[in-house]
Amino acid sequence: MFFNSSAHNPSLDEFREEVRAFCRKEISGDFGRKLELGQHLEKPEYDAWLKALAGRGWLAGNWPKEYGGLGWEPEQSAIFNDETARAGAPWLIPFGVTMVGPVIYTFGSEEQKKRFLPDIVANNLWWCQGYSEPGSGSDLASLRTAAVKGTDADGEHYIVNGQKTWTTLGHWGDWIFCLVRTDPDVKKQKGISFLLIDMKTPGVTVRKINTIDMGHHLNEVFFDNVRVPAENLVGEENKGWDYAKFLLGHERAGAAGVGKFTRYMDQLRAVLAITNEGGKPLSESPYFRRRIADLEVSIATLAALSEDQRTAFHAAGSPSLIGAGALKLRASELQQEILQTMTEVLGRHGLAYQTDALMAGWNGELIGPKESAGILYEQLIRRAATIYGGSSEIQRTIIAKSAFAG
Amino acid sequence: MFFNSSAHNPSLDEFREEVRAFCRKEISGDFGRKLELGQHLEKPEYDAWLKALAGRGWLAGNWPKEYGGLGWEPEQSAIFNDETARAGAPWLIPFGVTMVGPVIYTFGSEEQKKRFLPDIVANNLWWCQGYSEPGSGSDLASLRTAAVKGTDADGEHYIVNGQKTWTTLGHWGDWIFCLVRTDPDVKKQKGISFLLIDMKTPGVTVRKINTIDMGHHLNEVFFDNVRVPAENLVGEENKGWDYAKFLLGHERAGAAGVGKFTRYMDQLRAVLAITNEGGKPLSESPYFRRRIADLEVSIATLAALSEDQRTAFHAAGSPSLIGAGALKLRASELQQEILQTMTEVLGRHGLAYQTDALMAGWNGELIGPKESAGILYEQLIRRAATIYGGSSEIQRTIIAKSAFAG
Amino acid sequence: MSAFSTEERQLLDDSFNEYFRDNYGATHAVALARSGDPDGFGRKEWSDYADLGWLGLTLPEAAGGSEGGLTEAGIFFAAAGRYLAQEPLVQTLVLGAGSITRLGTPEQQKQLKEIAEGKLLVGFLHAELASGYDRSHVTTIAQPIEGGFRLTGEKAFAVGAHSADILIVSARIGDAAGPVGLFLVPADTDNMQFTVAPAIDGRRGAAVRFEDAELGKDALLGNNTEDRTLEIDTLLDHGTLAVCADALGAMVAATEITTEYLNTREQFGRKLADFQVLQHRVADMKVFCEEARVVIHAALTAVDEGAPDANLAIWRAKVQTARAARFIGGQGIQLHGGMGMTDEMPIGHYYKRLTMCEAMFGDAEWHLDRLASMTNMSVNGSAATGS
Amino acid sequence: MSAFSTEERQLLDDSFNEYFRDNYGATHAVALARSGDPDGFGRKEWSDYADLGWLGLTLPEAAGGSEGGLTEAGIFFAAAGRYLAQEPLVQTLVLGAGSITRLGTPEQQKQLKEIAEGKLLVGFLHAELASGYDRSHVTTIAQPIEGGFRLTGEKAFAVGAHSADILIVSARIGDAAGPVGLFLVPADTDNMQFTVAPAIDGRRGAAVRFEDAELGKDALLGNNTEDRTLEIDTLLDHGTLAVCADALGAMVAATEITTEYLNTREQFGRKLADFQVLQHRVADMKVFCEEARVVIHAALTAVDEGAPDANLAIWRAKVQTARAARFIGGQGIQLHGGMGMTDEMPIGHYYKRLTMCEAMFGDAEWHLDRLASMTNMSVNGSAATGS
Repeated sequence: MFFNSSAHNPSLDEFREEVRAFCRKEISGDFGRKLELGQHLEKPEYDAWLKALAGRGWLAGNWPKEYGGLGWEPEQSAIFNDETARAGAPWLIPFGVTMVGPVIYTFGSEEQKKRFLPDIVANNLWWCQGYSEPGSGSDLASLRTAAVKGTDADGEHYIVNGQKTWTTLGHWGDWIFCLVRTDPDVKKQKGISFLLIDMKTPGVTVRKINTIDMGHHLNEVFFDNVRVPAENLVGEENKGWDYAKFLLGHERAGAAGVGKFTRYMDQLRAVLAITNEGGKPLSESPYFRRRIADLEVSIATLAALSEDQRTAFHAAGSPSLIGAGALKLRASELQQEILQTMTEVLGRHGLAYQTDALMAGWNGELIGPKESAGILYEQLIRRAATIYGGSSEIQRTIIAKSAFAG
Repeated sequence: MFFNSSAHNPSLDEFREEVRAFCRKEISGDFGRKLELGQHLEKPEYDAWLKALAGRGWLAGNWPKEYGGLGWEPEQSAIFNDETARAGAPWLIPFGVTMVGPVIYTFGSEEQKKRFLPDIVANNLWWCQGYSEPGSGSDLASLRTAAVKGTDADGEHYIVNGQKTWTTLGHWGDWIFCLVRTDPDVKKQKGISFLLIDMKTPGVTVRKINTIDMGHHLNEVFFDNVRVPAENLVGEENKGWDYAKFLLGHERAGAAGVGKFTRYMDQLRAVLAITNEGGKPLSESPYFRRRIADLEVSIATLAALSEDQRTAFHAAGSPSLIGAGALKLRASELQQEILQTMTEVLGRHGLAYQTDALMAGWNGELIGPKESAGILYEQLIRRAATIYGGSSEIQRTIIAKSAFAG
Repeated sequence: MSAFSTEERQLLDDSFNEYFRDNYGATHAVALARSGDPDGFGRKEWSDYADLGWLGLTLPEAAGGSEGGLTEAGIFFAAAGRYLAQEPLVQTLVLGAGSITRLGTPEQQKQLKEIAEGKLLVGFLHAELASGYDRSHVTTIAQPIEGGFRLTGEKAFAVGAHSADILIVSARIGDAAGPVGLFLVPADTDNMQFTVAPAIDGRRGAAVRFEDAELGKDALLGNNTEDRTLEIDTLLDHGTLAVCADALGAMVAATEITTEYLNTREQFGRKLADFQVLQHRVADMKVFCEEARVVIHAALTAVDEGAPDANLAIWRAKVQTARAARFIGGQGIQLHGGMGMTDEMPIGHYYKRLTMCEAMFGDAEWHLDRLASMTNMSVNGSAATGS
Repeated sequence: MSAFSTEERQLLDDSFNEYFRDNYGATHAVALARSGDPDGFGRKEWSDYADLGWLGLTLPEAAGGSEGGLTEAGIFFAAAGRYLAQEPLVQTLVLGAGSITRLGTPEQQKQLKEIAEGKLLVGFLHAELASGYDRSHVTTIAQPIEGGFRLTGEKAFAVGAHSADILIVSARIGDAAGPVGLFLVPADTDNMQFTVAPAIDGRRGAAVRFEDAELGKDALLGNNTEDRTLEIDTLLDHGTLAVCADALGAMVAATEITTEYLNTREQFGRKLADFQVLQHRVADMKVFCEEARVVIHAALTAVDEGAPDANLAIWRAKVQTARAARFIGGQGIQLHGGMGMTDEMPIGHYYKRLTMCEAMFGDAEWHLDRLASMTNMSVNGSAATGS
């Protein structure tokens, strides 16, 4: 069928206002200024923000109530994501609350739920993701980090050896959830387990990866005979691939609020307004006027895709593969397109990239609009948007598979 | 190396003028009118034009002198192709003069040269191409039309059975050159021969294919126990694939004059000038102004590609594979793009498609600019530009192969 | 506004698709379009639509209609586009019935019942030779005369105008500076000259010249001389969205038949569907279909809920749909290879239908220009994502 | 005009590439750019260029140069771009030496010799904070005073300006309505304030503020007060084309290293190079390289032959090159996957170089606007294909 019925739910308008008010209050002062400039945040700043959310119960708002959530409907989650993004809030670090948390409350033991979930809801620990490995990017299931089961005086455990990579903000990590190979002799998807590892365990080493924006966000994590208690295995041994797929679906369901795009467009309009050409602001340029109209067509389309995906998820209980793929594809492409357009504007200022200006407290002389460094940083780092979380090529393959299956 | 030296050769300016004058004279009156409107030509009209060219020796101008040509340099060929296209001349039917002719004078017997070449130079016979088969499109070498050698009272011969398709203007054909399978038991490229077949031979049937423009240009050709004298085999048996590849290279060397694009742009400007929006000519529209500038960037690029390819061919004696592929790709894409732009203009007139107006002498009431039917016909039939002569997909595969080979 | 539930829409969609699947498709469409018959579409089908209640889908209850919104009509048009229905549905239902519903006097509204019953086909003639897509350029004049009006002017080619029983024609009342009115013009009025032709997709239409065509007093829709430029703009916006729905159906079908084709044909000893490049092309076609579907849905909802920026939603839908149509139409043929160029394969007919949809009532670039003219360039002026 | 034969160009190209291959590349480029040294480029390399005669490549014989055309310089810049050379070559040779050659008095021309000898680095400051790419917007004022000029104004960030020995600065003479002159400003002049920063690709530059900086009489290039707006436009056009050549080298390199990467990495048990979609992506990169090469070549030839529409050829080259750069830079990273995001892989540095090249002296869209403003819309007005 082509068109569902959907209706505007006015009862949620109040919630939207509440989130807005919260953002206005929390995103202000020095913190607000840093966010406006796109400066790098330090861990305490992330923590303060996440704690503030946790204080409202909003950090894990869409978790079931029994695990400390508020049991939000998808519409509420969407409003929350949309409004925080639009307000320029920091990234809602997903590793705990969106990723490992739902895996634990769905597949974990009672013991694990008690031990880990409250800390996630309250943002007491910093979680990291241990999925990708060198050589296992798009082909994740080929991962080779090995966990060998054994028993010693302290009980059952796994000895983990191997390497993870692209570990975002891993240098701040307390815990890491890993896909590890527990059976090398079966079909590659069948021998994978899902393990929770305390990063302070001896043998865990984190090494930074510098990225093209010249910042440090990513890391390699090395495991050298790391002893992990067997109780840290989530669910059944060798079922880790199923949990990983579950997590992926869960991630997708909440994906791609368009708030971020509204934020980008605000930034684009801002730099257009203060950039002149021939003495006149670029916001008067017919080319940029048409460009904005064009981008807004794409954003409206993305918003509709996102809404539709939410409706479909609601109705069917699982996201449509084609819809999810389309959303990931287009959101990442569009993000890059808007950032390219902003870069076109900044070209008028010579594309100076003052990475120092990304650090709080820097008070050197700025070249170009105050947002420049933040925008160029974003333009560089978001080249990864079409690579991570299933590259555009992988998305197209998934969509095609679904299309040919009929 | 990045840049060759190239120099403008003023001695060719005179030749250019000569071709222009010839076109002005020949492309006039009713004939000129038909061409201007893009009406379908009948066989006598093609023949008259080709005969006029043959009268100047220009039809086979780039053939070696010993076979009746003028031994043109590539620059002269380019000027000839460019100017005739720009003048809106009819298609220079290539099957005889560009395709089978060079194969015959390069690989054919003395007997064959004497028998066939003079008729090609003088345009006495209408040749057709028998390459593609149903099921052997991009994968041409998988062709299955069989030629079995035998001997009877009249001598050695082949008995041909099978079917060719996409035979352009085959309904006017006197002769057809075919790739046929003479050895089914070897690697597919190794068992193919190059055969010349008189289309009046019993057992040859031509059936029309209607295309999406609603015209009749293409045909299927069926061979039912057709007896072909063995003397009609060109070169050696089972070497046909080599000759086909030679022909392809030869075809490419002369490819893609940009005259046609100049002609298209003239048409585009013409329809823009006489189409109004809100009472003002569309030629004043900023969008179309920018669109034309954009298309001219692409045309200039194509012209430079074509020029470079000619220089490279001249220097190396063979066209560069990447350059040839790029030229085919871009020329076909650009052709479609310009035709889409013209269709955008004609959208203002409601896109009436009066196929009757493509017939000479029709004097019904026209809707929209007089060129409309011709342009829409062209827009439909040129969808094939990215399919025939090696589809865009095939071109990219060839280019990639060359790129990965280093 | 619309009282139709998701379930009711699903049922409607099922019955539309069932009917068209059983009664229509490329072969039937081509046979009708090329028949010697002056209509080039199916009278039998038209009467089926009436019998099934579909012609009254969006009409008032008083006219025997079911008071559906543009969304319900869109579901109908999408099914019609999917199976290449040739009848002038958008013209009669959205533009024709739409004008009468919005502007007609109670007396004029009585014609709606005839529309619902399938007895009245309506054409809509607004664009002129020098208007292009610009909707404010009207030079046809309706001169008030004793007992009515005298109409003079020339209207551009419009699909469906050749077979309409009445034409709704825009004209300036009095002189070149007069207000634009809409006139109900019976097709058999004297001093009208039709130039009938097929459009690129085979559907027929006509350009019409009026040379002192005399109309009665009751010909003026609404029976007053208010300027209707804004109403016409809204009607054409609704027509635009209806055409988007038609295109959506055609795109879904084109993608399906292309996928099937790739699943059945071989080249280089492998199924075409096994080539990664072709797989990804199909993925892009699918994504374009999805995007068109959701953005059209959003615009339909905006219209039916009476959202104040429904027009912008429609323009965006048209830009997105027209771009999708160009990609899918073109790639549909491309992926069929040589076979895609033949008249006998359905894909070419979808290509032409989509070419037509791209152009009707303003193409992507024209709509983008409209959007650009309305774009807020001031900071914090984002509009695309609503509240 | 140019007396260089194809063979001589080939030899030049070989020696440029040999030098840069042996002495440069991403690792060296990054080390220089991030060194504590205030230049951020190689003085040693600069003196090599001088020793090898390359700084005099396009200079008059009298200055010790070899009188090559922009084509020869383009071959040099392409090699420099291919190996990510960090030195301000285009600034010193095309804009700096170019201005002096075209406009300088015999006395001023003597500085060309120093340029050829590598003793003089030249910066070019024309764009201002409110000019954008518009080349006619100059608000910096050179007030004639006793014995010279007093310069006041602010020039936008320009690569190479931080380390130049002299800066060529545009300013209106007298007042805001005065003619635009070009001034030779020694970098150690008083009352100049430099804001030094790296550009996105790591090359350094500076924005410069002049607050009553006093210049001698001989500072005015050509020693007369003619308006130089058109000359500046031509110089920047030549700079634009030089940057296109730089981008071409970077695109060729980016395509090569991406191809190599795909040839060495595996995924799903197959070489990346075996995936058809990636093959075709590389094919598109290759085609873009070819297109850029030939269209830049055509523009260089037009400049060196003094063709009257050489400027249009340059603008077209920039549009095509900038689009190719965006595609190749973006896809270069994409095809490297996560590894493409790391600072250690060369591809990211090419991406940033190409981003810079896209923008310098006007991007694709700005140049397209320029072309559009010159477009002949009358029938038979085609211009793109020459005679």
